[in-house]
Amino acid sequence: MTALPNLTPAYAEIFLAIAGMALLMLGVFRKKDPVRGVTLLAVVAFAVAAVLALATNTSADGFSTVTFNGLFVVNAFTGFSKLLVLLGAGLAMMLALPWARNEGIARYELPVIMLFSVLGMMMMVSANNLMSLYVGLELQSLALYVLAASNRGNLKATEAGVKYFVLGALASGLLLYGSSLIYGFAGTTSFAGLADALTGAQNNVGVIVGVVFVICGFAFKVSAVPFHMWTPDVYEGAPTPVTAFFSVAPKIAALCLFLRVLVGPFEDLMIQWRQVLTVICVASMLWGAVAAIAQNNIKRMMAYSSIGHVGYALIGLIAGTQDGARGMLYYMLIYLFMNVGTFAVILSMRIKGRYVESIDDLSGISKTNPAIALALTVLMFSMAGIPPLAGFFGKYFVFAAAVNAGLIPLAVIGVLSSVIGAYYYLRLIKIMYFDESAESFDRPDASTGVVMGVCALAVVVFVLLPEPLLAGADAAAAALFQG
Amino acid sequence: MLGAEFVAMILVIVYVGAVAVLFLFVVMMLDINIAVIRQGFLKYMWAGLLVGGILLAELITVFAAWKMSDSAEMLRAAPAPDPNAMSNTEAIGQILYTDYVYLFQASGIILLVAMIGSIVLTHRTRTGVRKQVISEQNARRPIDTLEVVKVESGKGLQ
Amino acid sequence: MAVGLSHYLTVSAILFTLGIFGIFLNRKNLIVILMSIELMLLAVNINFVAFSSFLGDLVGQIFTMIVLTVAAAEAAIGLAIVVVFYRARRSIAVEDINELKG
Amino acid sequence: METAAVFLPLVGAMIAGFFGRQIGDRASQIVTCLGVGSAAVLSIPLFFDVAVGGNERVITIMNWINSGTFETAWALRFDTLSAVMVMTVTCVSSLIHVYSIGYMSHDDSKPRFMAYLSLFTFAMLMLVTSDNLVQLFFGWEGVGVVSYLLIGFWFKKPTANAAAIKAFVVNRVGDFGFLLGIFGIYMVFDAVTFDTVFNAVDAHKDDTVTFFGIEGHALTLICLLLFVGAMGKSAQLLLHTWLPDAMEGPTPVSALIHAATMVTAGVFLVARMSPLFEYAPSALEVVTIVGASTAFFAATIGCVQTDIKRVIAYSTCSQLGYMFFACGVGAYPAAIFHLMTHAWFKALLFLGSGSVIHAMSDEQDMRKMGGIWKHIKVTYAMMWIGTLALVAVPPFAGYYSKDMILEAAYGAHTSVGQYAFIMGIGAALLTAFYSGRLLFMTFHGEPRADKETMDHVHESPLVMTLPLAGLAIGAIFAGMLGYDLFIGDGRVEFWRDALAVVGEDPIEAAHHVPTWVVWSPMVVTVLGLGLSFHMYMRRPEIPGRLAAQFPGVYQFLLNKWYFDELYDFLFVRPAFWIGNFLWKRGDEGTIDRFGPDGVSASIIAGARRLGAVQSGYLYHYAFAMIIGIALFVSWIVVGG
Repeated sequence: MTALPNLTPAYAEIFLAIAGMALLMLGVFRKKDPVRGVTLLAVVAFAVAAVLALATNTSADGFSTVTFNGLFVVNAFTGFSKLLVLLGAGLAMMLALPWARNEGIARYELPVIMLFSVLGMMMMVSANNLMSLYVGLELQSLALYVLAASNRGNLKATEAGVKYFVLGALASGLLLYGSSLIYGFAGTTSFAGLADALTGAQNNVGVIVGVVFVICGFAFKVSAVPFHMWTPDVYEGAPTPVTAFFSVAPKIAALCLFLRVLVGPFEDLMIQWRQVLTVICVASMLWGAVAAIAQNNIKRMMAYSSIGHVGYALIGLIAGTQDGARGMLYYMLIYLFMNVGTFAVILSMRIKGRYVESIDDLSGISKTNPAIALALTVLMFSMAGIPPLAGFFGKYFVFAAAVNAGLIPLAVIGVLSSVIGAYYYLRLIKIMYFDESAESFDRPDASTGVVMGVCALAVVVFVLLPEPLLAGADAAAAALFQG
Repeated sequence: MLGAEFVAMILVIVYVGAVAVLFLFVVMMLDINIAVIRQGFLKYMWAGLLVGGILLAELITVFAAWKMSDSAEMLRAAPAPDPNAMSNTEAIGQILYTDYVYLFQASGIILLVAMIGSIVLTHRTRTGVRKQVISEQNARRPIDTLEVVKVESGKGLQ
Repeated sequence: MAVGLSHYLTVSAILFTLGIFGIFLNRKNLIVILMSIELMLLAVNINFVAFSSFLGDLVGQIFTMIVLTVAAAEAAIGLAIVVVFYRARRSIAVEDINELKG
Repeated sequence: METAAVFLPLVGAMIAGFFGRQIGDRASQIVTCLGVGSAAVLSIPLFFDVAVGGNERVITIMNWINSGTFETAWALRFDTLSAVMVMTVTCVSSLIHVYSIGYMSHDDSKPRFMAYLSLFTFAMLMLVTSDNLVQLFFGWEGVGVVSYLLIGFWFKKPTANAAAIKAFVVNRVGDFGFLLGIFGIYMVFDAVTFDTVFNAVDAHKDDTVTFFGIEGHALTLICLLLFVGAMGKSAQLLLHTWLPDAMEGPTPVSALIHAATMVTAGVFLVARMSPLFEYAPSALEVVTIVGASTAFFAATIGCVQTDIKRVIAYSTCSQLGYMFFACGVGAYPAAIFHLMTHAWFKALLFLGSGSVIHAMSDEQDMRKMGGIWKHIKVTYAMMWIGTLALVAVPPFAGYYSKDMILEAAYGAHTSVGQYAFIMGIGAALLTAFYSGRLLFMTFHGEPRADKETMDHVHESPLVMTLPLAGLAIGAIFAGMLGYDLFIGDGRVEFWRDALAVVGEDPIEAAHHVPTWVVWSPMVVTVLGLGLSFHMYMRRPEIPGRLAAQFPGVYQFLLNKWYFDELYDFLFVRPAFWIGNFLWKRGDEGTIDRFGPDGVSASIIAGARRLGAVQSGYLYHYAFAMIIGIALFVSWIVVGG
């Protein structure tokens, strides 16, 4: 008779799983308009899970707690990552509240699926074994495929679903193949064991090929060049609240996991993965900056923008130092607010009840909707990395980490591409303020307005109190490097 | 040969029993004209074959001299027991529900999500379908549906 | 000739590459792509079982079963998405999936 | 008091910006003027206390980022350099605020304009008082953003739009260098606070860095990067194209941003970082060469412009060049002195030209002006004062500072110093020429405007002329009063540690140059003014009348004109030609094509091409992924 595993570290995940099933039941048995209620309760569930995740990560001593036969780990790093994921998911879910209006996607199952995908992300972040990593990744991916296609009557949405599914399956195939090679080399799938086995594996081409496959699988999940091709199409096709969700939660989770895997079990192969990642990172920054310029659909533009941002975040990862890890976490936190805020603006682009997505629709809204224009201005300036807004700090810390790690060319290319990138962010501002005003937008929903305001404000006031947030990221990075 | 009989059986059962049937179902439902499928296949094929071929060649080169880590032996998490003492199925059963219960449960959730997802995507509520609502049936009382009318002879109902 | 680890790995590599070919060389039918994905996962399973056997470790087989489960779930979701796409587009030719671009 | 001097403009900007609609136009104007005005009043005792009294201080407002080795605080640093800057900025800015009330009286969005102006002033103050590089970068970007908003203030004009974006993008190119420079400093010194960095300079003076495989001297690299930032903001050669275009903004904006304050930020940066630059002699040589070339180059272009504001804009470019080469030869005090005097007279010139434009019903083309001096005598007088200060006629402000710069360049006794001196003298000649041309074309001669416009020519209201008078006082006396403190005998006591000079003091050397060097700027100035007088006052009217009455004398005059023609051929034509060439070919043809505009155009083209890769076909996407992985695997297998 085996004793029950220690469940305490996994309380947040267990709670979320049970909450998901309970909400499903609630949706089934509640007759009148369950969508809004289920969505709101899902936000509450995220909040509770965040509290649980923070309470159970035993960050005080900085050591990790492992349970489920070594499959699952919590520490300050996983706690911080989960907080980011839950924050992003919660804000995106708030944006999804009014989606009942957009008929065709008003279904209570969708918040539940979103909730399960968040569960998958949390499992991913806490994975301590290639198997639990795979399981978490697949749970989140499968849920995301469904979400992408959730506006099922719409050709674009279903096409987005098909593309995301096929390419995602290909990517997880690559990842899995890589995992099998690594397992075949090391004889184990646990991260601790891998760290042991990979010491002195620099000359074994087989296992390095496996690692490259795994990296490519991850690069797909974070949508880095050249594994990014799905991103613009899926962002455009998927319903906007779902796109908002896509652009933050899965990306943050995948980046955090990426970081954990590379500086944890694969640390000894740093020379090898650095080469590969540098190419990916540079390509992402430049591609994201340049390709966004030609876009006219704002969701597509945001897709390229997010590709670029991933490139910047990867700089922190490539640095491979505690500074770099902190910079990356920090970048993700800021990116989260900027992105969700921008999507709140996109969701407010509604003319006579119809959602519009063209950048030209923003013409002259500084006259007709000054509040929205102001919020978007702040967000865009921040995305362009102009101080004193938050976006500047994100870039600053990753670039500084790169320079400190001796990766000066990377920082140079980063700054250069952020100069290019500034062009299209500013184009939006120019269109809003300097072009003739077109039709004005409808009044945004209360929840959308709140999210927009909170995010824009966060981006602005960030400059005043970076300390506590930085301390959190610092502790997380420290935990990561303590093992 | 590899001594993994349980996995072998499961693979056959799952692929024949579930996946193949699923595919058949969909192929039937979608009513696809197989004849046109083979057209226009050759465009870009050479470039594709070249890249794929290079990848394959590299993989095979790497595999030809596969070396395991020196510590692999020591790092095994669940060494396989002697086949004479315990069958493969039994050995897997012993660890799947204990050491790896987390993965087992997680797979359960994945299947749940897959189920909900498929239903959300493909289920259509049809209009005009009569459903049996038991609570409504139970709640029916004679007074709601029956009216006893005294019909005087020769007058008929109005 | 004794069947060694390399042989299993080669077979699996061939299957894996075939799966990849199926995804990007196929122009006509989405279902073929789904089957290719299954093929890739199958190749991975062969890898795992082979390694598991040669290492004398059961974890590989556990992994195989997890992959199997996930593959079934993935097939279900994939087919569901193909169905909704078919309903919207009235076609499942891969060449017809080009509404979103640029 | 120090905090108030910096933050009052912000308060004014916020009130006018957020509540402008509620409190109305008049109240917003009063609030912002009060905010900046009281800051100006506070800045004067502050200047005496800090600079003259020697009470340097750093006021920490709050701890800001404190993580790892990275420590910064929000702090205001008051030493002589920043005290000078604060005083100049707030005084000029407050006068411009008042002027704007009159100038913008016909505009619809006055609160917005006033709020921008005040916000800009705040950002500039933040820049000059910052205690560390990050905070400085904040102010730096802050002025960039506000200038973007202000240039595009009349957003209905497409040219204003284009100019705003051009200004911003070109500035971003400069910022790119600046940011890298900050990273470099952080890498070498592990700190971004000025004191820490400056104290550690000695220890790091021989550090090297490897950059793209080339090993170089760390401080030189850092200084060059910082200078790229300074070039962008101060519109130096190659990155200057935005400045003339920026004249699309309202005139007070041109005066405040593109003459008195923002564009001087680059000079300020070089002066502020002088302890670093002093250890990077080759970077200083670059600064000198770029500055001197810009001074001459912009002056030649100034000779052929017809838009009154563009003439002054190129003149600004040219004067900034002077400041830079002064820095380059180590004469930082002279550079800052010129910066200060220049702020007064250039703002005066801009506002004066604004008054002219106002009087001429928004006409900016000098060819359509002329003969209006009788109608707007006050403006005319003000323009004369500004011009005399600009062309360095004693005792006006420019004389003291510009001559010192030229002498310092000569006194440096280096080949780049000689180059700078020659360029500077040439530029002084041209400056006198185009300044005279501007005055004569605008105010004298036959009226070339249509009758309706001429009938409307009127002197500006008091609210506009009073600030002009204020600036004129500065333009007359700033040089005289400041001479001793800034570059005279009191300079060591005055600057103390704010500016660093290693080795021989170039100012000292400048005091001992030969007499002909001292006199040569004076000579070329008179020459230039005389030439312009001859060409624009005498030539247009005299020939026609005399030719009709006395045909014999006509020949004689014609002969005299031979002389003129020779002049024309020797000086004016080449100058025109060079000017035209540089303007048309150099400026628009080459720099715009291969510089910022060309880059942005090719990036847009590239963006389209990348869009084509995104074909929409699933198999292309999958293929891209496979190519990616095949590439990486090949790299590992073959290379590893």
